[in-house]
Amino acid sequence: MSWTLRILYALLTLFIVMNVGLLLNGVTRKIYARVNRRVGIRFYQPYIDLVKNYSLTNLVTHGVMFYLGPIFRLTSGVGLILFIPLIYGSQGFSNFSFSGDAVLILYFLFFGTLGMALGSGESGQPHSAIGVARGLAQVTAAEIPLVLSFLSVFIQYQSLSITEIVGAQQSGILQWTFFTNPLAGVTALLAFLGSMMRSPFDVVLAPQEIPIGPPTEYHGAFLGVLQTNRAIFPVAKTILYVNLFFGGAASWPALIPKAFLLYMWSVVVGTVFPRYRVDQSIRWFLKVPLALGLLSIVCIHFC
Amino acid sequence: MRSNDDFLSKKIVPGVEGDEIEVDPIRDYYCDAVPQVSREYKRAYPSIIDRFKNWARSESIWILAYGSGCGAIEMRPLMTPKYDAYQYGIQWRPTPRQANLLMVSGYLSLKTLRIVIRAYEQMPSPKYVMGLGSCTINGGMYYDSYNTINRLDYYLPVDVYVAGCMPRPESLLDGLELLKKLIREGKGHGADIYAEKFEWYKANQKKILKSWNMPDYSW
Amino acid sequence: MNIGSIAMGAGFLLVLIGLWGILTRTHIIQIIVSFSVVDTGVHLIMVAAGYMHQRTAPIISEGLAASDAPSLVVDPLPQALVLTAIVIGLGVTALMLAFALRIHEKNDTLEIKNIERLRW
Amino acid sequence: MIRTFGIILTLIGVAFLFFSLFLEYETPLELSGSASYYAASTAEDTGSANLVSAIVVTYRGLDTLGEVTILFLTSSIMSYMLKTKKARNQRTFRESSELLRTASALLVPFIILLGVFIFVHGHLSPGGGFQGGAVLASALVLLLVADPLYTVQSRILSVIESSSGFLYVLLGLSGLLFGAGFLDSRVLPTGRVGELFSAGLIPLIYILIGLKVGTELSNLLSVFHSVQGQDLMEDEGGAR
Amino acid sequence: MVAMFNPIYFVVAGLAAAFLLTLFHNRERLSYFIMIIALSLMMLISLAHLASFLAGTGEIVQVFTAGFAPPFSINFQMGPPEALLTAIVSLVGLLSGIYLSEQLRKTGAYAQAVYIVLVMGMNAMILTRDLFNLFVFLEIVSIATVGILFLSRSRTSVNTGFTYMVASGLISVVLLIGIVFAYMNAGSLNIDTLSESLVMAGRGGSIAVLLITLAFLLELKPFPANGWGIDLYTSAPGALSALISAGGMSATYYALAKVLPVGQWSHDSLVAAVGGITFIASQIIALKQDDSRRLLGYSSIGQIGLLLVVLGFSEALGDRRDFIAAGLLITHALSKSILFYISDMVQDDSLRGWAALRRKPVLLVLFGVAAFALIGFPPFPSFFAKWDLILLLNGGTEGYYLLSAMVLAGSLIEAVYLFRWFSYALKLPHEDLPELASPTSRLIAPVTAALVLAGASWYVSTLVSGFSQSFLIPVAFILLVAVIDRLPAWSKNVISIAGVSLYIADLYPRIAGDLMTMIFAGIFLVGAVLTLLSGFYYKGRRAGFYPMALTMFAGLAALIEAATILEFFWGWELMAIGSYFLLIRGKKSMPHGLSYLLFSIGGSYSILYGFSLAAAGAGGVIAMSSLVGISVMPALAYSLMLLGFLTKTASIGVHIWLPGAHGEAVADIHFMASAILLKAGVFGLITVLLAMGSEAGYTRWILLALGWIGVLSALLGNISAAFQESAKRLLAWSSIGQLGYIVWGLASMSHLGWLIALGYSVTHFLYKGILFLAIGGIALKIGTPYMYKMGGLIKRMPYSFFAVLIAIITLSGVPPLVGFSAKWITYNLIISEQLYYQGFVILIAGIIAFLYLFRMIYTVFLGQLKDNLRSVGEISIWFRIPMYLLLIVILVLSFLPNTLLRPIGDMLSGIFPEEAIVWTGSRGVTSLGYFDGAMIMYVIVGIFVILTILFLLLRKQTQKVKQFNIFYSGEAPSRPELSHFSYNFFAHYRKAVGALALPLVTGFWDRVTEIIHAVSDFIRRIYTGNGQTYLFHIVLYVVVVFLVQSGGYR
Repeated sequence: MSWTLRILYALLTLFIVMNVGLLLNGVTRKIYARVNRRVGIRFYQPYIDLVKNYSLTNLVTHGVMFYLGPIFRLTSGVGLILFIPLIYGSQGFSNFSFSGDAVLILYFLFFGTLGMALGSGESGQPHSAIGVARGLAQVTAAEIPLVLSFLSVFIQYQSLSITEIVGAQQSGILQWTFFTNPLAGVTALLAFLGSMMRSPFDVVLAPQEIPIGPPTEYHGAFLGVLQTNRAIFPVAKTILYVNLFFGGAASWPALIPKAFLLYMWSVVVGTVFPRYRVDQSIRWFLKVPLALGLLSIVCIHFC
Repeated sequence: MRSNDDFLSKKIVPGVEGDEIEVDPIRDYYCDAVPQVSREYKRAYPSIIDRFKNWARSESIWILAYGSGCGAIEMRPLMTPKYDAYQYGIQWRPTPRQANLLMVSGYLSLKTLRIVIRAYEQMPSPKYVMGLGSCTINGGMYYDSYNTINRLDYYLPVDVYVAGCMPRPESLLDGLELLKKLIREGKGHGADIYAEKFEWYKANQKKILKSWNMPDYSW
Repeated sequence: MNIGSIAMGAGFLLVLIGLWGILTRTHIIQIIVSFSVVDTGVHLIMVAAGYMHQRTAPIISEGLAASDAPSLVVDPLPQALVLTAIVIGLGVTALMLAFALRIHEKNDTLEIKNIERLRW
Repeated sequence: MIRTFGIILTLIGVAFLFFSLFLEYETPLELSGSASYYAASTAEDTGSANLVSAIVVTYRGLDTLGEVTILFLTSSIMSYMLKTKKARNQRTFRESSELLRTASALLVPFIILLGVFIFVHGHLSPGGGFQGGAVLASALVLLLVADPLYTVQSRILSVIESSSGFLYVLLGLSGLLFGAGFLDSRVLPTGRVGELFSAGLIPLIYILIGLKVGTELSNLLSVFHSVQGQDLMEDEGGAR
Repeated sequence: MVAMFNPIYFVVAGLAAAFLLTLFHNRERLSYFIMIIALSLMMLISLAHLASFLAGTGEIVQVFTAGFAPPFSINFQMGPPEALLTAIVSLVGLLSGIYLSEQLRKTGAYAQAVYIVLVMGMNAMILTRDLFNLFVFLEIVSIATVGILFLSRSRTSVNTGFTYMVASGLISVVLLIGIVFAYMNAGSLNIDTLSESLVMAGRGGSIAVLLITLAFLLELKPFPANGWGIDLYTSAPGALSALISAGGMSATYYALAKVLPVGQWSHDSLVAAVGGITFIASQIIALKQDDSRRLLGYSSIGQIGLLLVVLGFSEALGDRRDFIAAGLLITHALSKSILFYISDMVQDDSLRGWAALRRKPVLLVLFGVAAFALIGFPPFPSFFAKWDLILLLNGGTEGYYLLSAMVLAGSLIEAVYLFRWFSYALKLPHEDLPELASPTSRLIAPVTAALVLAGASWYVSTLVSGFSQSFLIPVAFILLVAVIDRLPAWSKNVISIAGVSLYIADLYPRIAGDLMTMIFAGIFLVGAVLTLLSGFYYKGRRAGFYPMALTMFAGLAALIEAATILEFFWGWELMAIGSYFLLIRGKKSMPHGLSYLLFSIGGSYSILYGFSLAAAGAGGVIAMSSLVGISVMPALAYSLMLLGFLTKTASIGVHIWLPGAHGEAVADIHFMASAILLKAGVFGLITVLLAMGSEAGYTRWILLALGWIGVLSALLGNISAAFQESAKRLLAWSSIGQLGYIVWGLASMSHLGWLIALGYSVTHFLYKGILFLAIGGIALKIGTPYMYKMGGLIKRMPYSFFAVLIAIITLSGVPPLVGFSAKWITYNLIISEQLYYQGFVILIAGIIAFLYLFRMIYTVFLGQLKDNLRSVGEISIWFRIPMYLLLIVILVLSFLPNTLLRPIGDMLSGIFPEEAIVWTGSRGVTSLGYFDGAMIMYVIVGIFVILTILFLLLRKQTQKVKQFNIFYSGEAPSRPELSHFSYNFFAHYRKAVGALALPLVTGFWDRVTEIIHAVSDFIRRIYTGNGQTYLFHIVLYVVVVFLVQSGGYR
């Protein structure tokens, strides 16, 4: 594949994923509203908010690192989606996944977090520092089920490359990892909750308490960049989980519904459960998900 | 309790390398720039893009959840299923940085005026102000009180006033509808007016707020 | 049981008595006295070691020709050793007495218990 | 109470040790080892009639030198340890009885003569330098007992003492240079056994030893005598 | 020529001088002069003989007194041991004579005479071959000792004198009875004839021999019965104690050595047992001493105990026994006399009083030399002696494993109290201590003793096989730098850098082929140059820094070049000395420096024990190859060696010294200690693991344990790092974490595992270097390492911020930079080697690293800039140059990870044949997955650049604001300190996971020290201070030993 073609494919992927992301955000907030028996926002409201944020005329910047913070975040989102092979079989839509396997994706998640943390750190806003401290503390615990479940998948397929793992699950639904390695699947779902910053574990961006945590000082175009990332990043993670546990997809129409349903899992749980404090969430991760994860590895290891 | 001025007075602080550092809080802690008028305001005739932007700005108004005075309670029903302002693209944001609309919902004492001015100045432009209730229009029942202000737009450029000694949610929605129409037509230039007549506004504010211990424009 | 073993037994006995004196008496002078008793005991043992039955002193004279001395003379070596031991005993006892004087001058007491000493 | 019980137990142990030693002891029937050599060949080796003196002075001469050094050590330590204050206050003593004073004046010369005889005939008759020296010292004791205020000229005593010691070492050295080894008494002719001028250096050495021992013991006694009733020289400084 | 120096002249000169002295006792000046002449004559004789023996020409001289053959007369023998011992005795005698000059002159000619006779007596004791003559000279020595003891004229000296007299009287009684009965059985008094005659084997004879041996043992003050001996050391004047411990003890020790053959060595086990008990007990008691003299007393009695053990095991040690005994004896004699001389100069007797030494640096250096010599650090003779002792004890047909362990434990305890005392001298306040009484006349003695010790060390090192002289060149260079310590810091810095780079240039061709040593040589030596480079920052003299830094680097260089395990151990100990003196420089670093030294000594002793087992297995061969396939107790040997090296990599369990030691160290020392020193431990681990291999059965368990140690240190290290308030301690804890990672890599014993370990060692050096230099520089500039006192420094130090940012990204393993390659290989390793559970914990530990990384960079650089930091400039250029060098290397490696990983992979394939990673350009492929460093970098940087450009185009009017223009819910922030969130940053995390960071290990080690102190307190109770009790102890000791020996096996 020549480089120009590859870049075009990348732009196309980004366009699709961004739209899917914004729509998903809209639908999610619609679902939250419906649960409160409210009419809720128009499903295309995120588009409007995005345009409005980009259209604001003046910006206040606290320094170079503050300025580059959101860009780090967006690079991480965009990079993540480009490193994950989206469509099994199509060379184009697996974008730059040839440059690194699942480990690259696992560690690239932190690129954005670090960048964002440094950016909000330079703003001098104490609340953002508190938010970041909570976020980091919680992410170390949320990593436990994620690492365990991913590890047991890699062990099961004896491979780190996502395309290979997806390839092994193509022959029918029963071949999905979720069914061949159920324990890992369940742990992965719990881990998915932890990583999606939805309500049981969204103490980092706790509105009103520490005015939305790290992004307190961000506004206008900065906020726009963050929202674009907020569209791409969750979808990328969902696609990752879909690829690893739910057999990936041979085409976009197969991929998007799977991604949508998995995304809804965190939304539905989010609407029902109240927010955990940081140490409660850490302790929660150290109980059930840890046990399940270890069980899954033991099970893969021995049986 | 030390008065606020004490924090802003110049002070000599022993530096780490044994040198003396002269710290002037106003100059060192705060940025003393004056707001500028935006390019759009200068343009005679709004271009296609401007019109689209104004449409987007009208359809997604983020309110600074700052309840000053008894009108705040009127805003809460807008979040409930009965009135549900979300469907009009309206949302409440905890920080002025991410807010476009400042709802002054009632009387403003001198202390809260200072906070409202800071909040307004920390909002990115274009930003709009909506005054609720008669207190913001002409002082309402506190018109002769020693520590409240009578007319809001002496101090801040107000776009929409909603009359009523505390207007009901419906009238709030109506006021918001009016605001959206103004924005769509490109008349939402409160921030630029504030920048244009900055001295006038500042004079008014300083006249009423005797101890003015903060930078002229707190970014 | 000839005189040699009696002397040796007496020597050992004297040493035991001396030791008993050293270990139980608290007064320094008594300790010095019992030490000299021990010394005498040892000297007695040394002499007894050299004793041989029905033999005479190792002095060659008219009555004892140089040639048949080996068969008539008592073992001369222990007697030489005891001579040195006695002188050493004298020296040590004299020094102890000097120290006793100094101790009395410094501690005003000769009881070994309450001499102010270095502890552990 | 436990202390004494402990001591008794220990002493029983020591007794057991001595007893097990005692069991092994049986008086030998004839001389063995070096004793037989001494008995057989001392006469013609050193020419000394008294075998013990021969052993003491020549065969095991170094031991004797060691002994003399010990006595020298004791007297020199005593001299700087019990140095008394210069001012001698007069002590009042009861006058000793007439009988004692006159008898001592009479006897002292004879005692000294006996002492000298003993260490001069060291190689012939029993006794020797040490025994003679002791007799000399007993003469001094008699004097001190008889007349407590008698002050001994310690200056002369120490000169004799050190010079005789030094001479003794020189004789030993001469043995090394001229004889077969250090302290070898055959530098002078061994002569006939029983003669006064026989047995090489032995008589000379014995005389020196006798003088040294005599002066040292008297020096010792005079120091003890002079200490009575005096307060000892307080040291000016010195370590803790 | 030798005939002219006839040994008999010892006696002649001594006595002639003594008698002459008393003649002119009124002219002090003349008498003192004669005394000095006599002493120097004695020394001349012994030196002449010693020189002839050392030159190899001399033969044993027999001197017959009284012109008759030995059995019938007394004879002197001057062989090599006698020559050495008389030389020591006369040397110390002369030095003490000079030292006591003003006391002797004041007391008069008699005291001088007694002093000469004392020294003559000791020499004669060594020379004489006749039992009774030995007894006479023993008596002369004890009487003369009491005489000189009286010189200090204090009350305790008088009381001690009396007990000493009675005690030596009792001992002479025992000896006399022994001699008499020996004579009765064998008929002769000469030692040589007695040794041949077998008749001694009879019941009476054996008891006689037992009594003689027992008498000499009692004279050497064995443990239960040495109350009288301890008081002697405490109350005697320092110079006399020096003479007693150096001269008297050696003379009696040699006497015992002469007497033992008399009973056909039947009592050697008794001597060994008594020696062992005395050694251990006196070391333990010495722990609780706070009076310096008494401590020195216990220590010298302990050393003699060790010598007795050597004597007791003569046949096990064979011909090396003399070398070991000589090495230990010389070191003990000289260093003890140095300490005793100094103890007389320090007026305040308590251990803390010795802090006054800092007023006269010469004395402090001497104190250090003596302390390190006693413990047996290189270059001193005791190092080689202890090495041979342990090797031979473990090496023989049936190894005395327990005994050698006991010897090492004893010397470890000795190290505890000696270095605790030394660190008091180094660190405690000395303003209110009394003045030092150190006129130049008193300085001559310790200085000459130290010079002789140095000479002896050089000579002994030439005797040792398996130790090439090339290792002494760096030591010589260090001495040169020490001599020019007066110069300003920058000149010494230039010289040191030149020296090190010269060494690198010389070393390079020799190790060009072997990549493993090249990596570590690079870390050690190139790292050395970098850290020295940052040393240009310091003004002034920086006394003592450069010699000690060079010692450390010399030690590290020796590790690399070691051909035999002896040279390896030499380098290891040299490095321990150097690093101790560097770490102790921090202001509050005394307790931590001390715990560092004790842990490293404990570690090096367990390594020594392991090496000895290895040498035993290889039949005495001490080449590095002997470590491979140890046949004697391999499991124990390998685990001990690994434990030793783990103390240096500060793995969990033995890590408690690191946070304190590194936390308090100065900036560039911190970098030196952490980035370079810890790698020495890694190098050691690699050498051992290479030798051990992983085939044998026991290795599985060792490697499992090693793996879990590594994993736990990673986890606990990272968690505790998150809770630290001081930036330096945070970095110290993070080093523990990183080292845990490396140890785990090594423990997997696989191609990938070692690839991680080596890759990590290099990258750890790089980014930790940047972090230490940056944080160190800031701490130096701001004056405090505490993070809550910093904040907002990005505005003042943008360059350091950028370097630290890159370092943090590398450390955390986030993709674009080189750290990610290590994380990627970790995943491959976990899956391919099935180390699932360890792997899981390591991965989580890697994630937890984010916590402390963000905390450090946020609280130091971001957040609110405090007032007092407003005028702070960038950190010194000398810190930034090495920092940016390291930065460039990191960036290059990030672009092309294969430049680092491929060569290491090829080299490792030699060791672990399985071909793990196939490299094509910057793309590595394993059986499980793939990653392309360059491609990742291009993609990420590409996206980042495109987005930044897009964002800049869209940009509107941006207004740059200052620190208080933040949304503060409408209020104005009052002071920067109040709005900088940094103290107790992870409070919530501590609530959830704090249990893991509890100091359990520190508690464990405190318990251990408490137990030892309690035992010490219990044992020392037997010295009740009552003279009579001590006499009772002696008699009881005689009885007990008799019952044991006779009941035992006859």
